[in-house]
Amino acid sequence: MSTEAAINLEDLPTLRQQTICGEKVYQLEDPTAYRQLCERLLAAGYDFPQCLSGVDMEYGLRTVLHLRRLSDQAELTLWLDVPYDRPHVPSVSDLWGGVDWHEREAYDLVGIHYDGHEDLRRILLEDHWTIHPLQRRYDTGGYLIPDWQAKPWPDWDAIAKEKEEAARKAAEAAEKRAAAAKAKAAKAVKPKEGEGGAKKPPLSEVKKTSDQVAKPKAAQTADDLTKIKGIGAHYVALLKEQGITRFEQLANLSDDEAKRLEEKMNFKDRIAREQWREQARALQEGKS
Amino acid sequence: MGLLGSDRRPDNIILGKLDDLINLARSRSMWPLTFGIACCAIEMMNSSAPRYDADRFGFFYRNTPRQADIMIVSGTVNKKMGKRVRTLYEQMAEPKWVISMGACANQGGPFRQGYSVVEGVDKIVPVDVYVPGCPPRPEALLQAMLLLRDKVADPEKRYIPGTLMEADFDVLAEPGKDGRSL
Amino acid sequence: MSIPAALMTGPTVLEPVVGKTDEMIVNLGPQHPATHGVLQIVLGVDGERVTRAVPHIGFLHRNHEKIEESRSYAQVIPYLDRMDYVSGLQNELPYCLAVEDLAGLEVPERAKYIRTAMFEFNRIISHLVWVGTYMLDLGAITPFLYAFRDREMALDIIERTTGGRMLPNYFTFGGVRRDVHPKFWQDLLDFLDYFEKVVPEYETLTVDAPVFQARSVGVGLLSQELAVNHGISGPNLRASGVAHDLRKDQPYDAYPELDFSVITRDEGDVWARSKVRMDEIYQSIDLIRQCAELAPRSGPYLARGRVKIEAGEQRYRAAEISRGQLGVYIHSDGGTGPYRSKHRSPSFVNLQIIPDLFIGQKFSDVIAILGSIDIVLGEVDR
Amino acid sequence: MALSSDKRSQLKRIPIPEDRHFKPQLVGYNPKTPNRLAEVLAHSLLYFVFVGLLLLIYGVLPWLFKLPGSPLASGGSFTTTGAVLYGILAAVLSFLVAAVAALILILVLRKYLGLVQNRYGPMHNGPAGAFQTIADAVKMVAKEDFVPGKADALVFTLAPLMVFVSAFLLLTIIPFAPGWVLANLNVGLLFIVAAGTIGAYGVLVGGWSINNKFGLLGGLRAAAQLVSYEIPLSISLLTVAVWVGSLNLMDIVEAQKLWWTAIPLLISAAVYLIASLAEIKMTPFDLPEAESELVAGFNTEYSGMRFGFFFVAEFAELFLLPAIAVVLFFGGYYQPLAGFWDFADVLRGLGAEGSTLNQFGGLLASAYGMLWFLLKTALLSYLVIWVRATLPRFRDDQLMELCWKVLIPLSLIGLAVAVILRLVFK
Repeated sequence: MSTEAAINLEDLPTLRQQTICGEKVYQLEDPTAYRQLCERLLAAGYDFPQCLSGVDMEYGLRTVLHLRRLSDQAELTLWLDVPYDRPHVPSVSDLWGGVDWHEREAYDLVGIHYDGHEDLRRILLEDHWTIHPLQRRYDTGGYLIPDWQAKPWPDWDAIAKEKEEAARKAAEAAEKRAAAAKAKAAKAVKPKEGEGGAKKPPLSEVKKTSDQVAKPKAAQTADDLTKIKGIGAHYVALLKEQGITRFEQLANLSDDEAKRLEEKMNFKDRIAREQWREQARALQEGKS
Repeated sequence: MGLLGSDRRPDNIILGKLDDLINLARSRSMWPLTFGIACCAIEMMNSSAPRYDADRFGFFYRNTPRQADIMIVSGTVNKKMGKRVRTLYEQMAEPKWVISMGACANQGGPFRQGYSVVEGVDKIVPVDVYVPGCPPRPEALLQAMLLLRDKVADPEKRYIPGTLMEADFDVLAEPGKDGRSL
Repeated sequence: MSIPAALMTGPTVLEPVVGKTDEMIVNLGPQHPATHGVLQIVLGVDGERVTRAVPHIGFLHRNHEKIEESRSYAQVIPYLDRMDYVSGLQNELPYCLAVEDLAGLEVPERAKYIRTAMFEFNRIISHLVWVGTYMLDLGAITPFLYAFRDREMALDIIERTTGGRMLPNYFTFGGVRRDVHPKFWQDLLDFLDYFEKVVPEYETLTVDAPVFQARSVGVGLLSQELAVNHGISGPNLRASGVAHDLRKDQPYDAYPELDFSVITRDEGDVWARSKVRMDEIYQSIDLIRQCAELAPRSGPYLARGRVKIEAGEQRYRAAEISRGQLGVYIHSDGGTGPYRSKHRSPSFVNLQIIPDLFIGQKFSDVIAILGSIDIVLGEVDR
Repeated sequence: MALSSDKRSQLKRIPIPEDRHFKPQLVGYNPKTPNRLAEVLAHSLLYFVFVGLLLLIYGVLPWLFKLPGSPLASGGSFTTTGAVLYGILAAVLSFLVAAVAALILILVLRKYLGLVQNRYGPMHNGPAGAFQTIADAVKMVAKEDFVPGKADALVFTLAPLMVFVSAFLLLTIIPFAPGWVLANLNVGLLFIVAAGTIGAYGVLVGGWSINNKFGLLGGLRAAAQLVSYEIPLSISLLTVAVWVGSLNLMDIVEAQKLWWTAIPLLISAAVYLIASLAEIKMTPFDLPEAESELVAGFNTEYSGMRFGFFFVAEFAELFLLPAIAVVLFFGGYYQPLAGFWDFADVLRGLGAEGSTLNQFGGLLASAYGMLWFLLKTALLSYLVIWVRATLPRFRDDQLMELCWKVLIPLSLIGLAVAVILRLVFK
């Protein structure tokens, strides 16, 4: 996290940060800013180019770049939207050799032009083809869809606001449901089990709601620690040896304690890397 | 020599018998081309591996099209590859046969609708035996080879050279450039 | 009837360099025994020395990504099998992981172990194909037949479990499609008992053989920096001394519970890549044994649930298949299928490195290097 | 249509035995399965019978010409007519021997390869696959004879013949049995070197003429390889000449009645075997047609019978170079340790001097010698094919290094050893 903070994001226009399904996403609309950000990210140690995909968003074309830092396995996603009539994106194949063919493929199939690419030729289709078949205006067979129309460019501010609103509403609804469940649990004699996996809202709320419904019971009994990603049956046993059986205990570990625990159990930075404490906190909040 | 059987004279006993002998020899010594395209190629390799062993029947893989008798089209043929498949077929010396292996080579398979896929290799080269499956098991390929063997041994079952199919090169064009429209 | 000229404008072909009369342009592929499928490499050759190399791909482009846009989430899985057809099962996993993440499905413990064991089992099968075809490239016929003999036995197990031999369509989001049969783990262990005794034979024929070592040691050196910068993954990366293995670094399924270490070598040459693969076969045997020991013998094998993914959700998940990092990028528009699914196939990325590795090498070494990268063209072209 | 419940209960259930779980199935392709070994042995027998019969005619032919009262011979030597007729017949015969030996050898070696590789090899065409190569040969004769548009047609046509002629020229000087040799040359050893070199030309110009880059590379590799390996090969031939003191192959075999040349000249024998592997372009020295690199190397564009000539020549050489090794180093047609006791002598001693039985005994003795000759050749051929099945191929520079840095010094050491031994013992 420390290196991430060192990246200067202030002067980059049109940059939005968001987290989607656990992925950190930097969204951009300005090609120059994209190039600058990529250079800074490389300097910040994002050395492993995972993937570059072109997506036709129906209002424009999007380049999605997935980066990884091998030193701490941090992952990052970059979005850059360009309009159909100016599908030009600065190439980053000189920064990461690994995106060379990905850019050629995105040019070939989606039609994004990567400026500065050394050898921007078609890669999968033949040189004399003219269509970019992965655009939505073409059907699966590569023929133009007669009444296809591009969508207007989205208003990102409005969307962000809407999202916030939706998240707030979801949280409220979850609270209500939790309260209802509590009341129900107080009435019902036996607690409901096994309802967890079936119907779930998107991942951001997964942990909270499922546990609210499933485990309305008292806090002092042992929790199901395997709900935390990275903890399996083996580690549950090890943690039990150290006297840790509940989310609460795990969530409230200080850095020193965590380090001691890791040393004792031979974990090697797993608590921080897999964010056990954060996960445990989320689960704990969901429970109470 | 070329294609016997097409112009054989039934009244000429010696030539007729020679034809039979040559057809028999051809049917017992069919050398496929080492030409794998996709998934089916692995099963094609498997058919010459210990449990199946195509060499038992005299199927002996050759690398160069000049020395091969059968072309096994083992996988999806797309428009880019279709031209090469046709070239390879033309490079093979007569007499030659084609086995279309798997759903993709037969009719495009699961990729049939796609913009770059040829819906069946029989649009480009004449096919003698079709093997269904995705991918077919090695036994299925062996059976196809044996079917072809019987076909070659019996001249009445052979394809007639004059009627060799003309390839439909429209299928190799870019969508929208082939005279068809949606 | 020959092909019309308008259709014959193929991929750009190298023009001989003016003033360099010794250079000859040699065209490897698309039909060539050592290209492992339909890959074309145009080589500039000065005698036996390679001066230039331009790979051309796309001869097996089957528009996976376009077709998957018009399929539902479950219908996509059979297409994934056909990407890397040598290790069909492994392809399904990253996609399943991504959809599970997006839809919030929890995989039952037992399914995790089944998936992990099958995943590793497929790695053995895939590496066996590699041993066979690679030795065929180097001119030895027999290892190929031995490898396919043993692979056939392994396929028997896959067939008994999933119903399919090569492309079984077995994993699904939330677990596996069908329950394993009662003797599944015993089958695996029986096979491993036999197979473990055979692997040293392969080692004798390959990495320990003097002629093989003469052909491979110091050939096709891939430096650590180049490998990382080019996004090389899998045994190729680990043979260059980078201990990057998603099974360890971003564990999925039952890997967090298993005890193993990342296999690396520092040499970065063809021999190291071969050795890493050989060691990975041993590692896979060990991992499957661990799975067989730890796996619960009863319990659900599939978490049932509706896959409903909100518009705008997206996920990139990757898994370490036999050839490297297979990633899937799914973008959802709230529909029943992926709006866009892009596959980051390891062979596609690994193949980019070949001009860097080929230039200056002997013509024979080109074949040795290409084989050591271990590509599958179905995955390269998709 | 759904079955009613009582109908369904009538359906026969196939019981699945409890213990039917997976066991590695080695049964079908166990290398120890006896019938596969038996098939290989049966084919080897075929090899002995067919090649033996042909060679028998070889031996009997001059004898027939010189029958009492024959117009073709007078006083133990041919008349002019006899000589011409004999020459033509002998040429046809040696062609037949080379071709048939190669055809049978291809079959035997395919079966033997199958044995090594845990599979069967040809088994369905003819009894145990015996007619497989005949079918192959007829097929190749009947296949389209294709000349590429830009090929040099004359050279293209000549090249396979050069290779083939080179192979069966060698056959004319090999003594298969006592007295059974087509041309008993005084300079037999030189002839081996001379005739063998023609084949190198054939491969080189064949690869060049087809106007194919793989062919050109293959031809060039062949030229470099064959010319280089001629040197250790020739030097090890020279050691035999030094040790025996003659260039005549008959003399060389006669000199090995007690001890094989391979015993004092072990180094030379080893060098000869390795170099001859390279001369017949077998793995690990099969660079000229390196299948995974050069598609089919020098014969990439050859189809039909032209390719057949290359193919047959390759396998004829697989028979001939071991045959020469047997003649030079492994006692030729003599049984091991024939100097102490030779069964052939027993056969020759049958009946009174000059009687029919005595003549028949002489013939039997020759056949007995031929049997030993073929057995030794077959074993060496198997050795070659075993190596072929096991090893990967070398790179071209390693091939050259092996030749110039290892084999040539070794062969020179072998020569020195031969000279010293000759000075000491003779």
